[in-house]
Amino acid sequence: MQATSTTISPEEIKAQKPYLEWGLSEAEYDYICTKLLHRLPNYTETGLFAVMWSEHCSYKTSKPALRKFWNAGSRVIQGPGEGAGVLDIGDNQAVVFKAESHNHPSYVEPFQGAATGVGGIIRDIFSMGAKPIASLDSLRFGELTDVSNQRLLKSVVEGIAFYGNCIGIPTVGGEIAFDQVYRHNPLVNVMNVGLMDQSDLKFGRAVGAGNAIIYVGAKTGRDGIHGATFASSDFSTEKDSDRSAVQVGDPFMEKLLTDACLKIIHDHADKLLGIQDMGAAGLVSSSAEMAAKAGSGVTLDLDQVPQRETAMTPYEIMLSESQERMLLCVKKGAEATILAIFKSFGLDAVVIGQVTTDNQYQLHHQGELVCDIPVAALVDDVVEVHSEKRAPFSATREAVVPVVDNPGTTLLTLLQQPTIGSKRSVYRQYDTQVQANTIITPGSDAAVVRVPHTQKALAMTMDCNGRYLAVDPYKGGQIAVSEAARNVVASGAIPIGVTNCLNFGNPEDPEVFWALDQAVMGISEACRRFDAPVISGNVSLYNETDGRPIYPTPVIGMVGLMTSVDWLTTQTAKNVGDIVYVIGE
Amino acid sequence: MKVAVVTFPGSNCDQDLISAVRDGLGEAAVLVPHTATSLAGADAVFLPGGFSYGDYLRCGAIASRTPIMAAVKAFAQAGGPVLGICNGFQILTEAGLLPGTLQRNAKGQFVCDWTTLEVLNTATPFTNQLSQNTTIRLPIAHGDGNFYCDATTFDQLQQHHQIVFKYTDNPNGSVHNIAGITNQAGNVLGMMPHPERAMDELLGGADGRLLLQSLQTTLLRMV
Amino acid sequence: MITIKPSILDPEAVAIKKALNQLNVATVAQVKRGQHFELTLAADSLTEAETIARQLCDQLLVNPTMETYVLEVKEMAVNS
Amino acid sequence: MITIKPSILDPEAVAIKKALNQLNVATVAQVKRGQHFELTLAADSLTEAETIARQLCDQLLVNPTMETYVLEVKEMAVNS
Ligand SMILES: Nc1ncnc2c1ncn2[C@@H]1O[C@H](COP(=O)(O)OP(=O)(O)O)[C@@H](O)[C@H]1O
Repeated sequence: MQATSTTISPEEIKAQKPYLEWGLSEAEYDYICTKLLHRLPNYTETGLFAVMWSEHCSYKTSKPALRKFWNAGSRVIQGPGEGAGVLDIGDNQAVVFKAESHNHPSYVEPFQGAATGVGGIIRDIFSMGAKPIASLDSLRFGELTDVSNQRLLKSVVEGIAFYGNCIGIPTVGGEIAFDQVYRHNPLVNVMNVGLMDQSDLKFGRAVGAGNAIIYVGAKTGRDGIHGATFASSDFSTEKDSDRSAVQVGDPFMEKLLTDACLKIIHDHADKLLGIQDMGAAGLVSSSAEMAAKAGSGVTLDLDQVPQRETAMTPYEIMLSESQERMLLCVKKGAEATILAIFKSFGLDAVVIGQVTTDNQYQLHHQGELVCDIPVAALVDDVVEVHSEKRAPFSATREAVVPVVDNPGTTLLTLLQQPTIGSKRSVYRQYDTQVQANTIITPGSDAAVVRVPHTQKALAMTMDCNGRYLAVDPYKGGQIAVSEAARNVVASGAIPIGVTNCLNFGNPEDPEVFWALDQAVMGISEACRRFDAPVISGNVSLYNETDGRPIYPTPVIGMVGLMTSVDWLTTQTAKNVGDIVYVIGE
Repeated sequence: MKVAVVTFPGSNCDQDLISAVRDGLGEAAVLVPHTATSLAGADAVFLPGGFSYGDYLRCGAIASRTPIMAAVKAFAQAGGPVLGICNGFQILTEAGLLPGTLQRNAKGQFVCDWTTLEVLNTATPFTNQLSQNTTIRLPIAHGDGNFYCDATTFDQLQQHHQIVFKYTDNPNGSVHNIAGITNQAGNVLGMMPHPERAMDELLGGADGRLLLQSLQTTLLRMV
Repeated sequence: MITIKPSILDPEAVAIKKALNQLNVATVAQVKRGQHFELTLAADSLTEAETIARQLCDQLLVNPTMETYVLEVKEMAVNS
Repeated sequence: MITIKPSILDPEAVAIKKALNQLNVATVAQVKRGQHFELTLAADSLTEAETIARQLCDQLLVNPTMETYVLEVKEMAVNS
């Protein structure tokens, strides 16, 4: 048998409670034993529960708030719940987009953290069947007067540039703001937009007993084990020794993966039944979710999983967050065809299991059954947390009226603020034009990417001003959506949909949870007014250090549709003598 | 005319080049993989930009040792027009088809921008529709575009009119502002800027068309 | 001499190994990469030089979350 | 161990030197960089191993127009 830690018996787990350290509460553990399994889970099973029931995977705390998002609308083909949301843009085409946060990894290792954030969101987009056509990044750091913040900015931007440039997806827009509240909790949110024919749409589902589960991409190492649970706890409680190996991004591998998966989706749609990326909580979350969504069971042989390191335990194999890996459900009998295509791209793919009918999640390792639990227990039976909400006193502060004696000096001081100043030094490092469709590059309002062989174009932007939310999260949420909509409209497009990254502090703090709930309602209300449904998003909680949370920062990513490129408008002044109008109040 | 666009694992401007030739010029373009050993009867060969093999080891190094490169060398030796753009330029220097090398940008950062180029040689298959000593505007996007060669090589380049494009604003530290060079025979051109991204005013400029139209003219003359 | 920690993936080494094996010269079982820096600087003693070099490594040259390093200090002839 | 020929300016080394000097720890007069590769492969003798390694360097690892290299061959314990 393996290392002593895995031989710890179910009874010892019950007595020693190692699950507390993994983020599973005593109440949750008891519920799993008595209500779900009717027995004590073994070491591997307990580990899987801990990660699948973490906030990052289960949204157990934020779900009650997230349900308030408006996601109807006539264009919606797929709302929240899949890899990314999908909207109809006419001509049987669809736009697919989602934003994702990589805050914590980018603080620990800024270059690789930011790079792997870009990699992860790209996999979400092509797993739906879409070709990724553009990325955006929304960044928050402490003030640039601190050398440490300068270094963070430099490395994060280099990481985003490294990954996006290499893989050949233009980084066309984004935003950056600086404020000391983000000093120990920088925000690195990235968004990706994809374009597809509606007939190529794919879902993350493991359907049909006997069909094969195929693993493709990088080998599994001990990288980022418990990344998902870290993302669900605040920074100060983390010990250095808790850190597992840093995840390293390989955009070269991901380019091959993207091309190979899209080829299979186009040419062998009938053989590919489901596809999903291995993101947070790696193999366990992708396989369990694929089975849960299809109402199936799944059985995996962990000895078949390609491993980079020796003597990995089932627990480590399942929780590894090694990058550039995908999980596919392939029709029985078609395995050889699919494996051969991956091979022609120089990728290693293997059959690691099958879909079953009994709704059980079964893992085999070195001849032993190391996990046998209902799929639903891992994915659907998570106990929701109903946090308390309380409006803070500070929400009713009096307005500050600035006194300006010398408007000229004040203007210059304002323009010197890094938050307001030009971001050219950042976006000059991003390849903004690869794919040769970017018709508005960074430096204007929203970026615009044309849809090849049509008159259409897509406008895209990311916006949020956390300071407004700190004062009033409901109105601040509305303002974030409105700012995004103004950017889209000013480029000549009509808003059609929204994604978001909800960056907040610890939701167990009633004031934080109140702000989250208010922000969601404000965003939702604004989205309804603009007829721009929320079709995807991501939550990043516990962004606080020593009890001090960041501003509520729900970053909005918005996409707009331009039915003809003739509508295109840019921000620059055009001709001498043109008249300037001010519209609005 | 039929253009072969060679694609290596990690190339990412191959499709852009195909579109430029097909949609921009109305000519035929085929994608030839790095594993092929023949260029399928092409009239011209393009090596695209991107990050072949992730730019691992040295930019263009691994790609320059793939099977298709033997065919590209034979094609070049027979006088066929070969154009390497960005990573394609790096592959041509690694393959020994062009002198010099492309090092890390002097400032150490990737640069993506528009740049203005001085045209020094209009006698190549790719520049005959340009006028001598005029300027054109093309986009650049690279981290390793800093052209380097020793003084002897530079003298030779000058002597044989091999310097085709110079930057007016040197964005990467290249020696003598060099942005694009040919081999001695003049049929192999390597350049860092991307003509395929400048095929349409909607993309910010259309000077890239002039290079492809030059090739069209060259090939018409050859038949 | 700076090397990547053994537990951390080095995608470049993986790609180079594959490329070497495609040359058909021989089968390379493993490729490890390292970076080597040679710094020339003035110091009063070898010990001081080492302290300085260690500071430079820790502050800039080496990324402690992913890399480890070994240091070697040598005296050079001085022509003043 | 692969190094850039002394006659060739290495822009990365220049940039690193600048950054090191900005740390204000000490003045670094010169920075040289090198890449180190460690290849594991099977061969019948040390001489054969060296021949193979030299071929791999010449065919791929080293760019002879700008780089030079030194090779060191060692025998490893074999468990067969
Ligand atoms: N991190 C970034 N990545 C890419 N582009 C950026 C980034 N930050 C800002 N930009 C670009 O700079 C321009 C100005 O951005 P911003 O200062 O946020 O303007 P505004 O407030 O008018 O939206 C926009 O085109 C934006 O896309």
